[in-house]
Order: sequence, then structure tokens, then C-alpha cells
Amino acid sequence: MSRTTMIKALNTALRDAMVHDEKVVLLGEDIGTLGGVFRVTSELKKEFGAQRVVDTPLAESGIVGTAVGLAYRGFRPVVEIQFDGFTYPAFDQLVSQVAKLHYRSRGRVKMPITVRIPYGGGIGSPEHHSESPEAYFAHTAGLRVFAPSSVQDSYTMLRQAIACDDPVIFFEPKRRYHESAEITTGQVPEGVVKAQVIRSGDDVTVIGYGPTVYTLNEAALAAEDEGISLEIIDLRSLDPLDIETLADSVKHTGKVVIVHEAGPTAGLGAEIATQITEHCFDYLEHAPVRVTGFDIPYPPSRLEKFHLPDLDRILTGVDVVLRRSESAHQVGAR
Amino acid sequence: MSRTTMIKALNTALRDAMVHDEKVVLLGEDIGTLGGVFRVTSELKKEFGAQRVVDTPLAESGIVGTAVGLAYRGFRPVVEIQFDGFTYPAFDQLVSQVAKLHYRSRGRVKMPITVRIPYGGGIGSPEHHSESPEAYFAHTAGLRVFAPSSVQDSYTMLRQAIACDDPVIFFEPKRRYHESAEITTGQVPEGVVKAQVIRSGDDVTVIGYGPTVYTLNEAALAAEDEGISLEIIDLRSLDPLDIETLADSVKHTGKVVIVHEAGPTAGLGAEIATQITEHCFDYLEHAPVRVTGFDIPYPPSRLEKFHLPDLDRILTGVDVVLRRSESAHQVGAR
Amino acid sequence: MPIVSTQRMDLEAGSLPTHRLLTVNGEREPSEELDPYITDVDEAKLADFLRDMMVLRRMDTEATALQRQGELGLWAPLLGQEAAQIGSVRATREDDFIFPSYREHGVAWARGVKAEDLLSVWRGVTPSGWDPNEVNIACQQIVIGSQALHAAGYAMGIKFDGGTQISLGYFGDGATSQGDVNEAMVFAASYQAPVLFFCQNNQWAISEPVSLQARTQLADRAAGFGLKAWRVDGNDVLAVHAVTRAALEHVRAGQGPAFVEAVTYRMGPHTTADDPTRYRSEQELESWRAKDPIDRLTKHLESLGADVQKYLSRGETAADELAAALRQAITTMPDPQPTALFAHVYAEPHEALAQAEHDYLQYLEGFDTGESK
Amino acid sequence: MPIVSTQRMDLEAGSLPTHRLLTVNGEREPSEELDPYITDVDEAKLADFLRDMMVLRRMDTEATALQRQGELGLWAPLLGQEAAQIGSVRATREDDFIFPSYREHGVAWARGVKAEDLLSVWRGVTPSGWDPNEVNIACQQIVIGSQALHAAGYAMGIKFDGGTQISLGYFGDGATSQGDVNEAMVFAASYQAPVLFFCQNNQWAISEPVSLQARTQLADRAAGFGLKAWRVDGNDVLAVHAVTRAALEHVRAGQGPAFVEAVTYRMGPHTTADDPTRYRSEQELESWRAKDPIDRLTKHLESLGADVQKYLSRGETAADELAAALRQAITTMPDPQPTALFAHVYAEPHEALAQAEHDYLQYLEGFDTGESK
Ligand SMILES: Cc1ncc(C[n+]2csc(CCOP(=O)(O)OP(=O)(O)O)c2C)c(N)n1
Ligand SMILES: Cc1ncc(C[n+]2csc(CCOP(=O)(O)OP(=O)(O)O)c2C)c(N)n1
Ligand SMILES: [Mg+2]
Ligand SMILES: [Mg+2]
Repeated sequence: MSRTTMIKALNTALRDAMVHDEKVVLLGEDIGTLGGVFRVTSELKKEFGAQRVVDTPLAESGIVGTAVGLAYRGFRPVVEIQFDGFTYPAFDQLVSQVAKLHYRSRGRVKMPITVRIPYGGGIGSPEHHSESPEAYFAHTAGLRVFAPSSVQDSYTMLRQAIACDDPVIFFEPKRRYHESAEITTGQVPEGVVKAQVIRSGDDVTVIGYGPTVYTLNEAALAAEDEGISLEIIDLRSLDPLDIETLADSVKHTGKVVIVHEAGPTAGLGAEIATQITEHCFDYLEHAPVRVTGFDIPYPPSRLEKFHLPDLDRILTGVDVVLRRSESAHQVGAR
Repeated sequence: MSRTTMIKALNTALRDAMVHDEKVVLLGEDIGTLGGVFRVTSELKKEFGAQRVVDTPLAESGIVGTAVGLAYRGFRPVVEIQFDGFTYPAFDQLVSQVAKLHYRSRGRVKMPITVRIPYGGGIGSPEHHSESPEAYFAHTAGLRVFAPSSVQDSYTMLRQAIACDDPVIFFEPKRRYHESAEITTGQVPEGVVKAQVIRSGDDVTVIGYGPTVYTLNEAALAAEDEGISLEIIDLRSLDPLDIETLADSVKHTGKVVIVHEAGPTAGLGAEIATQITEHCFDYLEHAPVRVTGFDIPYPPSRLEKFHLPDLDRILTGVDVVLRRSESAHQVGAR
Repeated sequence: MPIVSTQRMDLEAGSLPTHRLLTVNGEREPSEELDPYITDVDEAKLADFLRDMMVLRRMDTEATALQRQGELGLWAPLLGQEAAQIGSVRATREDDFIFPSYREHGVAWARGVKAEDLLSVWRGVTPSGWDPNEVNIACQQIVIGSQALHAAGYAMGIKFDGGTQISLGYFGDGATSQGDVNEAMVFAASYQAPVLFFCQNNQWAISEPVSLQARTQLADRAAGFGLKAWRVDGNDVLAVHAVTRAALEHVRAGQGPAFVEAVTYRMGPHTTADDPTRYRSEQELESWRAKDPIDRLTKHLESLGADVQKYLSRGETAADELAAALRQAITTMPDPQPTALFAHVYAEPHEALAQAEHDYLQYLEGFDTGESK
Repeated sequence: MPIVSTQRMDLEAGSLPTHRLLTVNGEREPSEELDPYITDVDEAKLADFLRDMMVLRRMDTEATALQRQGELGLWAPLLGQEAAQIGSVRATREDDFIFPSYREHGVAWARGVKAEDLLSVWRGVTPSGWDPNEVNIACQQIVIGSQALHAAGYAMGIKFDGGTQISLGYFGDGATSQGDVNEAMVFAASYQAPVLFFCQNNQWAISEPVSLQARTQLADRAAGFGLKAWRVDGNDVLAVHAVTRAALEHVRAGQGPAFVEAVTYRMGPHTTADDPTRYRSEQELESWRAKDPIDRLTKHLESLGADVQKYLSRGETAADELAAALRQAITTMPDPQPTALFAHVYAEPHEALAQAEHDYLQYLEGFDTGESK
């Protein structure tokens, strides 16, 4: 148990995984000598050498495509994409190769590739540095998608992702990178990553993941002051979705608000809302409400505070689902 | 009015658009001399020359990226991606450039690019030739996404797509390419592309688009025999979604089945289901039911009949929403 | 007024020589550079090449016939490229790992893949026909150029774990336009990884001539990335063999990645779905027929005074046997069961998919028993 | 034991010469090839280059200062690359169209873009600062390499519509590893499109030395694609100007696309968020300081007997004026309104988004009037 930042927790997870399994290699732009632009891989090249912490040429398809070749050779590559918006040049390799090779080879070739992506907005960056592309990958069969929200989960889930024999797209909430907490290291839980009820409540279920979970907790405190009891669920695994945990909660509360930074249309919130409706139709007192970013390109940084779902919009979403406010539209999303 | 195949209707639309506006240029692999692997661009190079019907090097990012440059120059490029599964190498240019440049330039640079993609399964092809990637693009702000189902719409909507000042991802239902019908050419309706109620009914609303619409019509006939009246809606525009038309229907029937070939998770069906739930919560008698392909890589061709939503699965979906069958799961989808 | 000339580039033009050891008449041309690499290639070995190529050609025509008869969904013929494939793959070590495209049937077959396993994919019964780890050859790649990066990555792995193998990436002329192939050369050069890129320049990418993809020799392009590059007459099995050995030696010695451009010709359609008469002339075909790799090797064996008839009939027997067995295997190959839809999507448990499978199978059972629809 | 040497490649190595007209001491070296291109570059013109570079440097330091003070979100300094940018852009015609990366501030400014319009993007108030069609320069590109394809496509358009312009794509050394840049060369070569790729090899891609991206000269790489390639000392404004003119002449004459590698150095951090001491040495920096482009031109003007003090003070005045005006403009620049979120997402009506905007603005109004939250 020691107090550490999320960056350090991720760094420790990488180090522990590399010690644990010598087939783990890290690949990415600037991850070696520099330790990554966020320093997540700091000092690892010194410790493990340039053959395990590999600075790569500036080409994301190349990084992911060579990771596929390394997996064919029996390695367990952990790729860093420098920023969310630079994932797309690798999209073809991710969707047509990484996601499909286990199926294509009928289980003979494993693709235990972890793709770490610092994602989401709120850090005042220029274009392409604040994207939330998780729905693209959740929609892609063959991939698993994780999004930790806490310092502890950053460690634990990264270890789980690396240990997993399937490819995992691992979304790191970069805006929470500097948060710190006491964490336990060394343990890698077996089994599937589940959603977690991180705060129990009776009135409304509020579901989020990654960077928004912090704000969900704030919302719960604020709502409590008004006598409203929120049940907060941190999704953790975006694919597979732990629908049991979600449905259990909604069957109890009858109302649900789903929060993410990506735009609503065909986003993860739509899938969650639909599955909840499928599983809890007779329990629902109101249509699921989504509080999300807008269906727009990520805006310039001085506008992002208007784009990102904040405390007020989440609480408005709660009001809507409680029928204390007129319309879901007022949440600033659908 | 003349009877023509869908391929010929698309060909005519391209020709008419090129005659109408000399800034329309076609780009793609094998579209010139060969006339495209499906012959959609047949004879056009002869008629318009190699500077307007451009055989390109074998590189999809290159095709879309140079189309962006052509749009900067004032052209109106129509790109052919040879098969759905080869869209992904161009994903970055589509998502980070084509979709965002109008926003980025504050409206000073238009991106009137049409990306034609023969899509979907059912033609017995090898891997990567039967994908349904529409959700990726519907989730991407800045793009419009069209999917005609009929011969007439193939003509009309392609003309509308090319005339549109926004980029349009244009999904052609390749498995219906050889269908024929009488069509009217020459007209390009103004305004937004709307959904169409192609058959009125009272019991259940069934929503589809592209290649599945044909099967929806079959389902309506089969259901009629059993005394069930289906209202069939052809979505036509996948983004923007014409929620008014969908909601009006569901408010009338109280029940909805949504059909597509792509896997369910974070697919377009989830968005449709969610918006319908948002708009028609008090009218719904059952949770929206999705009848879709599975969350798997597209299977080998001798398995595709099990994967694609067929008449029986659609009718089972109808039974489920009518509570004549136990569980949505039996539809073979969520 | 076409802006792109469709004229074939002069095969002899460019900064690199096009290596050749056998003239089209089968005469042996000496080569100071290459002769040392084939001192062990005696009559017996040449006869083996001949048999390989004959069997391969038969497999190919048989596959085309099976497709025409509806037994295969599609087939991508290698007709004309037998020398490029056999000459190169026979130069590899068994533990060298190969990343092929959809047309390298000869490469896979020479590695011990059964013809019916190869064809099973084209029949549409399975996503892949063999265990890559058993034969050291990856699944055939359809997405143009992707596998070049896999080859580069595998080679990085060899370097990282200290292996002595070489990774080979096969692709066509059209593929050289793809970003992935170029990035593969960047990565290979950067890490000086033990990879050989083997490009079969068969002059066409479906309907597009190589002159549309490149205005220089493809080998020159590779050299610009810092790869050691060779250009070879791809219809000359001996030269292909020699050049591939030279290239592999270079790579195995740790001197960096290499590139071979084998100049050959796709005699058949792109696939059975293609109609090449729409984009190329009978004359062009004729001129390449004169360079046929099997004829050339036959003539060469004759010039050596070998009993060619014996070798030809041996080759034909082998071809007949393979064709008969192949036909038998393919026409009796059962269709897959719906459970195969869900198998191997994930390596580890995935509840939602397991549930979908369970529900679907139950639903299908309903039909069998006629219980419900 | 690092597998990738971080040693800089010898700037003089490779198959192409590195053109230079001014030694580091400002002495003029003759060049048969390039001299004809700069016969009109007299003292006055050189003095203009000096002023341009001085103003640019001041804009850059001012921007860095503004970032440190929280007025900008980020800044990507061009310090050290003034000659590469000014020398090249001043060789273009006004109607040539330029596709820049995020570091070509000098190129944009020289085209008439106001400094505050440039910085407005980096302040985070707008997605772009100017109208590309007014100054014939596209929005700055952040996705590495993408704009090379746009430049190639624009050039195809020039060819298609019979224009006499040239399209220019600027990018860095790191960008040459991206598939897009290589595909851009494929397309440019295939259509013999009038495009000039201008690569500022500033030795670093964030923390990665150019030797990680390439084992040959970048210009050699381009030549392998069939592009006419030049390599030039990028800190020699005269040589850059001459080479760019030569390259543009080649392209404008319809002789095909071209590539210029300007060998320069990024003296500052990658961006204001970067700490270059983590990956490069003070010695390296020192050695490049000795090659400073502004010093070099100053010394050259001295060697010509010019009244350098006059030019320097003129430059400083211009720089002071720009800096003051820039600071004033930036520090008083208002934040955008929430309506800007939704503007220009689409060129044509989009009901759902219009509805979302309407609802959101109403929601925000609720706060203002305190009616509801
Ligand atoms: C990324 C991608 N784009 C397009 C295609 C469609 N396609 C299949 S083969 C082919 C031509 C390939 O030419 P070449 O690389 O020369 O190989 P060859 O077929 O001649 O062996 C094309 C365009 C594809 N398979 N993958
Ligand atoms: C596709 C993509 N990947 C990664 C990045 C992050 N990134 C920004 S600049 C840069 C280095 C670029 O180096 P170079 O091309 O040499 O240009 P320079 O910054 O030196 O001008 C990187 C990796 C990016 N912007 N785009
Ligand atoms: Mg070819
Ligand atoms: Mg650089």
C-alpha cells in the first residue's frame, strides 16, 4: 500500500507485467528515452533495455501491424498510442487484423495485444488530443475494451489487460492522470472484468466510465444534499458489458442516466440504454437518459467546458429521469 | 421511365451528375478501364476521360486523402471503395479530415465528397468483402450516411449525395445490385433525405435499411398471412436519423423491430432503439427488439446464411415484440 | 487523352539489373554474382522444381475448375507465377516464417500445406486452412499489404529473442502503393530486422498496370528505404532461387532487411470473378506465354541432356494424384455447423457471446423439432 | 544495449549532395546549379529575408512567452527553422497552394496571415485562424503526414483543370514514416502531379532522432519513388530559396513532382509541453547554434559590405511592433460563445444537431436567468 498517481500506477503495472513475463514488450512513439509524453513508461527503457521498451518510427499502423507480427512470434505487445486522435491510422490493423486473427486462425494464433490510449478531453489540448473513440472498438467483435477510472483500477486492469489472451483496447482517462491514491499492487484478479457499484443508492442509477466517474461521485454528493440517492456504477469493461450488474441496479431504482464524453449517436450510451431497456423494460419509470458530449468534432479548448458533461448537466439528467425537469433535451444531449 | 438494374441506376446517376457538374470526378481502384469490379462506373472513362474517371493506385488512404485535396481545389470527388472491408485503411482520412475539415475551417472549405461503398454480405465472398461498417460512420460527427435499398433510391440518393455540400458515406447494398425496376431519372430532390414508410401497418413497426429492406417486405407478406400487420420503414438516411418518421410509426404500433446485418453491440440498432425509447416511452408495449448479425467477425461464406438476419429471424423478432414468443434472445440476437 | 500511360515499363530499365540465369530457351547464362548460390542445384533438384511447378499448375487449374463447378466460392489463380513461388520458398529454411497473400498457394503448398486445406478457405467452409505454427506460414492475407507489417514485426521479434530465422513477407506489385508496405520498410530498416520482402510484380493489380502504381522499378523504391534490393526474372526458377538465397544470406548475416522484386506475369484472371480481356491484350499475354517458367525449365533440362520425358511423366503423375485427391476431398467436404460462427472469436470467455450462441442454437433447434419458428 | 543508434546521420552522407550557398560564416560559395536561380536576390532582398526571419523569431518567442503566461494552451516553436520556412515560401507564387503542418507559422505569416490569427488556434478559441482560399494556405495540420495527401490531391486537381499553380506539402522528418506521406509520393508520381513536398528535417520527432525513422537520406527515399529530389542546408536561407525555386521550376515545367529535404534543427522544445533536455545534449544544441540562420545571413550581409546595423534595427523595429500588437490582440481576445460549438459541423441543415443546439442554449439560458438548473 502506497500513495501514488495514476501515471505511476500505470508505470508500475507495466513494470510488474514485464518482470512477470519476459514476452511483454512495449512499443510506441517516444516511450523509450523520453518515457512517453505523459511519462507512463518512464525509466522502463533503462531497466529493461531498448528491445523491450521500443521507440518506434512515427507510424501508428506500423506500430500495431508490427505488434501483430510480434504476437505471431509469441510476444505480448503493449502498444502506446500517443493520443486518442492518432489511433485512426491504425484502425485497419486493429479492426481487420488484431480483432480477427484469433477467429481467422481458428484459435491457433493468439493476439494478446494491449493498446493503451490516453483518451478524452478536459486538458486544454489542440484538436485530435481529446477524442473518445471507444464506441468504434466496442462495436468491433474480437476486441475487448477497458476503461479504468481510478488509480487502483489503472494498475489492476492494466495487469488484467496484459494478462488477457485477447486484444484489449485500454482507454486511460488522461485528465485523471495526476490523481493519486493508495493502491495495492502485485495482484492480477482472474476472470472477466466486471462493472462496479461504487456507491449504492435507491433513486437513480448513474452509469459512467473513465474520466466521468469522478464527476459522477461529485454528482452523488450534490444530489444527496437534495435528498436524492444516486447509485453510481463504474462500467470498467466497455466490452464485454456487464449487463447483469447494470440491470440489477436499474431493476432496483427504475431510472437510469448514462454519461460519457463521446457524442451520443451510436455511442456506447445507446448500447447501454438499449440493453437496459431490453432487460428492465417492466421496471423502467422513464426512458434511459444520456448525458454526453455533442455530435460535433471535438471543439477548441476554450469551448470544451461547454461540451463535456459536467456536474450540472449530470444533475439535470437526474432531474429529467426523476421527472423533475421537463425534457431530456435540456440536459444538452439526447 | 425505363427498367434498369441497381448497378445501371448507379451508373446513370454518376453519369448524370458528371454531366450536370463538371467538377464531379470519380476516383477509385479499377473504376476506369475496367468500369469497377461491379461495373458501376462502366463506360464512364470512355465518355468523360481519364481526368474525370480516375483509376488510382492501390491505397485507400491515398484515395480519400487526395479527394480531400481535390475538394480544397473545388472539385466534388466521388470515391469508390472497392469493398466494405477496405474502407478501414482510409479511416483516419475519413474521420480526422473529411468529417472535420468544414468545422475546422469554420465553413470556408467544403468537403462535398461522396464515398461509395458496396457493403454487406450474402454474396458468398471471402473475408473482408461482406462488412457492415455503417455504425462507425454514423458515430462520426460531420459525416452523413446514406443507405438506399431500392433501384430508384440508388439513383436518387446518389444524386443527392453528390449534390450535398457535406461528405456522404454512401452504402450500396451489393447483394441487391442485380435487382431491377422501372425508375425515373433526372430529378434531384432538394432537402434532407428522410425515412420512408414503404408499407403501412398497425401491429408492429419494422425498421431496416439497405439490403435487409427486401427481406422486410417479404416478412410483411408472410406476417399478413398470419393476420399480423407490419409497418415497414426504410431508413434511407442513417445519419441524420429521421426520428420523427420512426417515432410517429411506433407511437401508432407501440412495438418495434430493428433489423441490420452488423453486429448489435454499439450498432445503429442501438441508436434507433434508444431514440425510439426516448421519444415513445409511454407508447412502447415492449422493449425494441433488434434482429441483427452476431458480434463476430464476418464468417466464412458457407456460414453466412446463419449469420444474416433472414425472414424467419425477423418474424421471430415480430413474435417476440408481440409477446407470442418467449424471449428476444431466440431471435438469434439481442 | 489518358493521363496515365498503360504501357508496361521496360523490364530492363532502372538502376538495378534484372537477374536471369536461364534464357527463355532454357540456356544457362553465367552470373558471377549468383552462380555461387546454386552450386548444389543439380539435375535432380531441377527436376524437383519441375515437378513442384507442374503439380502447382495442376492444383491451380483444378481449383479453377472446381470454382466453375460451384465447389469453390472464388479462386485466385497463380498461373504463370510458379517459378517465382517455388524458386523462392525452396530457398527458405523450414523455420523461417512466411506471411503470404491470397495468391501464394505455391508457397503454402511447398511448405507442406495440403491442397484441400488451402482450398477449404476458398470453398467458404473455414476462415483458415492450416495451423500457422505447424508450417511456419501465416494465414493468407486478403487486405492488401497488411502482412508486410506482420512480417516486419515478426522479424523484430526474431531480433529481440535472438533467433536465427528470417521472416518473409510476400506481396504483389499493387501492394507497394499501400501505406502499410511502405511503413513495413521503414520499420524493417529502422530496426535492421531480419526480414525479406518478396514482391511478385506480376504486372497487374486487377485491371491496373504496374505503371499506375510506380514510375520507378519497385526494387529501386525499396532501395530508397535503405533495403538491399534485388530484381530478378520471376519466370526463371533458377534465378529466383539464387537471388532468394543471396537475399536470405544477406539478411541472415545480420546485414539488414532485403527486398526482392520478381518480375513475372499473372497469366490467368485476377480471380475467377475477373474478366481480363477487358483491360489487356492477347498480344501481351502471348508475349508472356513465350516466357513460361515450366517450358523454360523443361528446355533447360533438355539442354542438360536429361531424360526430360521421365521427369515430365513423373510430374504429371504427381499432378494427377494431387488433382484427384483434391477433387475428392473438396467435393465431399462437409459444410460447417452454426456453432462454428462463435468459435474462437475470443480466446477467453465472453459471456454475452456465449449467451448469444446458446440462444441461437436453441432457436435453431426449434426448427429441427418443428416446435416453433 | 540500444538496438537503435541515436547518432545523427552524417549530413553529407547519401547519394545526393547537400546544397549550400552560404558557409556558417556567411561566405558565399558558388554553385553552378543554383546560382542561376538567385541572380535577382540582391542586398535589398537579402535584407528582407533578414527582417522576415527576425520578425518570425520574435513572433515565436512572444508566443512561447504567452503560453508560459497562460494566454495560449500550447505552442510549437519554429526556432531555428526560420531560413527553411522563409527561404522556401518566398520562392512560391501567390497562387501556389500550401498545405502546412502545425509548425509552419513562418510559411503562413509570410503569406499574409496575421500573427494573432495564427495564435488564436493555439489559444484554443477557434479551430482555424484564416480563410484558406484567401491566402492559398490550408489549415495547419496536426495529424502527422495527412496533409501530404491533400497536397498531392490538390495537385491532381491542378492537372485536371489545367491550372499552372503548384501545390506544396510541408512536413517534418518524422512524418516520412507515415503511410500517408509515402502514399502521397505514390499518387504524385503516378499522375505526375505538380506538387512539391517540402520536408524540414529538423533532426527530431519529439524525442526521436531522424535515424530512428530512416537509414537513408530522406531525399533518397523520395527519389526511390521517382520524385526529383534535392537536399539543402536548411539554415542557409539563400540555398533554400534557390533550391525551392529550382524545384518549383522543375514542377511547373511539367517535369513531375519534386521533393526537397531541408536539413535544419529544431532549437526549441517540440512544443511548450516538451522538455528536450531529457533526450538531447547541450553539445548537440551548441553545434547547431553555430549554424544559426539569422547569424549566418547577418554575416553574409556584412561580407557584402552592407549597412547591417540599419537592417538589424529595421528588423528589430518590425519585430517589436509585431510582438506588441500580437500581445495586445491575444490578451484581449474574447472567449468563444457556446453557439460556436455547433457552427459549421455541417454545411447543410442537420435537424438533430440544430435541435441539440437549441435545447442546449435554452438550458444554458436557464442558468443565466436562474430559472432552473
Ligand atoms: C486494402 C485492399 N484494397 C483493395 C483490395 C481489393 N483487391 C484485391 S486484390 C487487388 C489487387 C492486388 O494487386 P497486387 O498487389 O499486384 O497483387 P496480385 O493480385 O497481382 O497478386 C485488389 C485491389 C484488397 N484486397 N485490399
Ligand atoms: C498521426 C500522429 N501521430 C502522432 C502525433 C503526435 N506528434 C505530434 S508532433 C510529433 C512529431 C513530429 O515530428 P516531425 O514530423 O519530425 O515534425 P516536427 O515536430 O519535428 O516539426 C508527434 C509524434 C501526431 N500529431 N499525429
Ligand atoms: Mg499484381
Ligand atoms: Mg522533426
